[in-house]
Amino acid sequence: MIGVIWVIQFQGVSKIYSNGVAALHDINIHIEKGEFAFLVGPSGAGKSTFMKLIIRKELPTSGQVLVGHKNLAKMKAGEVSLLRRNIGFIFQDFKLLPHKTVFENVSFALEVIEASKKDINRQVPAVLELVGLKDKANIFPSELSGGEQQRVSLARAIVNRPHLLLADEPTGNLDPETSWGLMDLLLEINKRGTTVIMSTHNKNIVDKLRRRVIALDSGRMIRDEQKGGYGFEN
Amino acid sequence: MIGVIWVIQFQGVSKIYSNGVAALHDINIHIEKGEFAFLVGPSGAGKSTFMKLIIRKELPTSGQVLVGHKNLAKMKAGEVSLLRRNIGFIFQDFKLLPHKTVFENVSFALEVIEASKKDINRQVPAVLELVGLKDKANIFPSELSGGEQQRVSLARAIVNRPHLLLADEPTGNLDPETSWGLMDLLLEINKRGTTVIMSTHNKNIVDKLRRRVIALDSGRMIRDEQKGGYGFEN
Amino acid sequence: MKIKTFWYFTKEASTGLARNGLMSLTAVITITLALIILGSFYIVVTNVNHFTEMAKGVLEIRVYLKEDADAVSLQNRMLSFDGVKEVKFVSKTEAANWLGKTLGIKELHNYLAADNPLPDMINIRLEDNVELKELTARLESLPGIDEVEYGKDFVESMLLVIQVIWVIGVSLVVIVGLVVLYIIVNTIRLTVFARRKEIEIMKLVGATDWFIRWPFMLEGIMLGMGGAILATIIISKGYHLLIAYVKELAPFIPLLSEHMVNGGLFWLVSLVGLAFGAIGSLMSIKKFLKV
Amino acid sequence: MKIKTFWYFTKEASTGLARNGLMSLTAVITITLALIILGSFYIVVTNVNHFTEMAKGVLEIRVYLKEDADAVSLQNRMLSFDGVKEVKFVSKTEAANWLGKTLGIKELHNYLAADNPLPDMINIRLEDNVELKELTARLESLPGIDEVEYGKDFVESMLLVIQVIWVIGVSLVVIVGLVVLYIIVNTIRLTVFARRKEIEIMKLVGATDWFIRWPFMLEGIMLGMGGAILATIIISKGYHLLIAYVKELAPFIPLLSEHMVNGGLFWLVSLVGLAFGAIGSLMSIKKFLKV
Ligand SMILES: Nc1ncnc2c1ncn2[C@@H]1O[C@H](COP(=O)(O)OP(=O)(O)OP(=O)(O)O)[C@@H](O)[C@H]1O
Ligand SMILES: Nc1ncnc2c1ncn2[C@@H]1O[C@H](COP(=O)(O)OP(=O)(O)OP(=O)(O)O)[C@@H](O)[C@H]1O
Ligand SMILES: [Mg+2]
Ligand SMILES: [Mg+2]
Repeated sequence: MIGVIWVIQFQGVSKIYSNGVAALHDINIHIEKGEFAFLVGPSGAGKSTFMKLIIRKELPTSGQVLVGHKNLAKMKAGEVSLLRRNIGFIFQDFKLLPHKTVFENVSFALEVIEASKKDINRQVPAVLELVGLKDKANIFPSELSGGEQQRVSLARAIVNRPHLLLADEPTGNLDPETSWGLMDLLLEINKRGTTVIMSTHNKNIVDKLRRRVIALDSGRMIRDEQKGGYGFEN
Repeated sequence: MIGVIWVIQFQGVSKIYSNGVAALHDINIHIEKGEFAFLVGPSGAGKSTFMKLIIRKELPTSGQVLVGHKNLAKMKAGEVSLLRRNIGFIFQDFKLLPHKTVFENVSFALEVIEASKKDINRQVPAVLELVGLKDKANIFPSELSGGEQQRVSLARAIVNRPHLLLADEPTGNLDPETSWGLMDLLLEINKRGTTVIMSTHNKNIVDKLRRRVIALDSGRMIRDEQKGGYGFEN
Repeated sequence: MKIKTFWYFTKEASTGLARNGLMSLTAVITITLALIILGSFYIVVTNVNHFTEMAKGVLEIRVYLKEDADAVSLQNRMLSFDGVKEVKFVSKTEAANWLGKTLGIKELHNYLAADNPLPDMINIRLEDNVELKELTARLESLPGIDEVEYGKDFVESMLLVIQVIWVIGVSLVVIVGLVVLYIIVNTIRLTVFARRKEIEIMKLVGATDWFIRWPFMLEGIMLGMGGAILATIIISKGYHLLIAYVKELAPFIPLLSEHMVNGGLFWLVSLVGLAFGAIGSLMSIKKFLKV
Repeated sequence: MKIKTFWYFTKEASTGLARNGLMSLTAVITITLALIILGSFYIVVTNVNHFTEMAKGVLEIRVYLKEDADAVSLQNRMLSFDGVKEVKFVSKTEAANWLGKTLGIKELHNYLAADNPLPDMINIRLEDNVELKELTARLESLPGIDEVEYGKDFVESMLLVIQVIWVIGVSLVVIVGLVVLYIIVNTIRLTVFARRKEIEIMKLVGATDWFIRWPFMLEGIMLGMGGAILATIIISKGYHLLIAYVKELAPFIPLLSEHMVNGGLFWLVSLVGLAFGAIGSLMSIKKFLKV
């Protein structure tokens, strides 16, 4: 995976879930390595589906999703694991392991790449410090507030310095101040070369940062603007 | 429960969780029937804990929480169920039943009060329409987007016309437009006499609506203002 | 509880089972298997007990009479003794015939026919709960008795063996019963574990304990009943095959007939399945209701 | 796999068990109980087989000799026949003594002592796999043989009974083995069910299938091993008590001694527990790895 150019391409991608819901329709898009893109759109527009296609949690019904010029649908199980290890994902519903402590949840992303104990003991506390959860390292996710869980999810996503960071509504449970702290972090990571795609409903943030904005509505891409705003005003 | 005056009183309430985390410290507050109050504060300030004390999911470590002048700590199991039936709760993590459809999740709040089939078949579709999920009545929560799940949680909370509505971060996964739709709904419900307490990080909403604002920080109440703003500027 | 609510519970229970399909299936299979073990044990033990009952019927005491004894009145008195089930008079001629034939030695047979040295005797079949020493003493005190003979060692051993087999058999059924019951309860407990979050949510929405318990209990009962039905079918089919097999190969082995077994089997298996399905649910749910 | 990773898996497995404490406990108890059933069956069946083996040793054919027969050479020839285990010469005097004593009738005893009508005979003990008809024919064709006698019905029935019991016993152990195995697999499957979300999350974070499988498999092995150890301890203690009970009450019942049973028991129970702990995990996890 190292050395792969992290270009993301959607070519005529549609996704119809098995219950018949059409979540995405004919999406064509190209996201370069090192870009920072906001994904906006009303509830149910298909933002999470878009992201799930990139880590191959879902497969497109038609069309192709390519990461580093590789068609995800044709990847073998081993390649998929390798792909995912290089993607940091902040899930909308956090997806923390309930029987692991905060520390273990974050270190898990390093365990899977068989990192050394030394690396783990250096990197995990550092990243927990960064998200302001150093004190909570040894408690379980069920003992955290919503925003704290979201920050653990962030910590896990960035701890192994991924090439691509997918953040699905990462500020949904955070107060404005903490949200801005998180944005600074994402911008910093982006500056170091990581591609960042972030879905969000946070108008203030999108409007202020003026980055690339991809807008979805009912599964269709209705806007793709460099230095865009949140839009959807009425 | 009918006829009870839905006054909420916190008298010197502190909450220390079993892992030693102090979530609330010496909270004194009085919320009248029919009020509309915002609960604001940074991540981990104790907002969810505050609400969990009101439905008696948690008990205070010291002090008393009174609902309708009744001390919750002294309630019997049956009374607690009765209390909860009269409180609508939008949980921060939704707490939908995974093996029930959207319809069943909402109707469950009516089943527990042994409402008639007729009532159920009238009220549930009506409320699903209200939150814009009429088409999704027969699918399971795992097949919904984050915002859709949040709206199911809302539908369940209001379907049985509760005396008290607790909304924990109810717009966290919603786009601004949908959020405002939800706010209109809450205001409307409040107008009909239901007490509403809503925790939120949404500065825009708080600042625009100018209602009572209770601000928490690290478990302490730092502000209680009629017609307040979000605050926490820096 | 309103009728409507009861129907709601039943519907809840069945959709609960259906929507946790794979888990319900796993649980039903486990319960079925556990009940098959219980049922098989029951069949084995009832057969062994039946067999030993029959073996008891073979036990007997032989009483040799003096030449001048009054066989008829002796038989009547013996019948009145505790532990005597049946008496049968065997004349010396009958005894000689039997002996000659049984031993199969022509010379002996001829000799016995010519000049019979054997005495008359009375054969006594014993009750199960016989007190051998006491009975022997009473028999010996009767007039006209020459000797009381009963292969002491053999009869006494036999009675002991029967008793030991009975105790072991009953203990085994009880132990296996408890084990099976615990397996059922544990299986259901694991299915409830997997759904503990749901119980918490239900409580938070204002459901009373009983409102939650009922559907889970009905689910437990349905799982138990499903297991019981499957187990009964499989065991009785299996026993049917066994009987056919034994009848062809060794027809003299006295297996109990199917209809003598199926009744008890059905009740045992159904009650255990049903009761412990319900109890398993109730027990497991308790812990999670404290929300 | 790095050593470090292997240790990580082991640590993962044990913390996994500990943090799902109640569930692990429930599973271990179920597995223990299932293995206790298997072990008890094994003990019962090995004892019954041992018993029937002994019963076979009792089977014999009696060969009555003519007056002028050469007993010694006959015995040697008989020993060379298939199915003959042992031969024993019984002179007519010995036979008369035995008969008189056994029947316990003084008159007969006196008569036999004075003028013995019985022939000499040779008793033959049989091998297990004897072909009775063939052997009888060969014996009858020998010179100096008067008659071959073997309680045809009894011996043949006996052999059949032994065969039937063996077949039933082995089938039972196999069936109960399969049942127990399935119960173990199902129990572990239920514990995996309860954690299927975790498997999904692990995959999404980039864990390979094997990285997830190993700790779960080790958990399965630990659960199986825990069950096996507990079951072995409980069964051997139980058998110890049973032997003591039987020895006191009915010492002539020939139970196998503990050390003759414990070895096989230990291996059977441990292997089944371990193997199916692991297999159960692997099978159950498969479905949830497809993320
Ligand atoms: N697993 C699924 N099975 C079936 N339908 C699904 C599934 N996940 C999402 N959907 C449907 O697909 C559509 C798009 O969902 P998606 O989660 O991508 O929306 P979203 O843009 O992330 O919305 P939100 O802002 O509310 O999170 C929705 O209509 C949703 O109901
Ligand atoms: N079940 C629990 N056990 C132990 N500690 C808990 C538990 N729930 C919350 N806490 C701790 O209590 C504090 C307050 O949590 P709470 O959930 O009330 O915060 P919050 O204001 O709702 O935050 P957020 O905006 O992030 O949702 C936090 O430090 C949290 O870690
Ligand atoms: Mg989404
Ligand atoms: Mg909260």
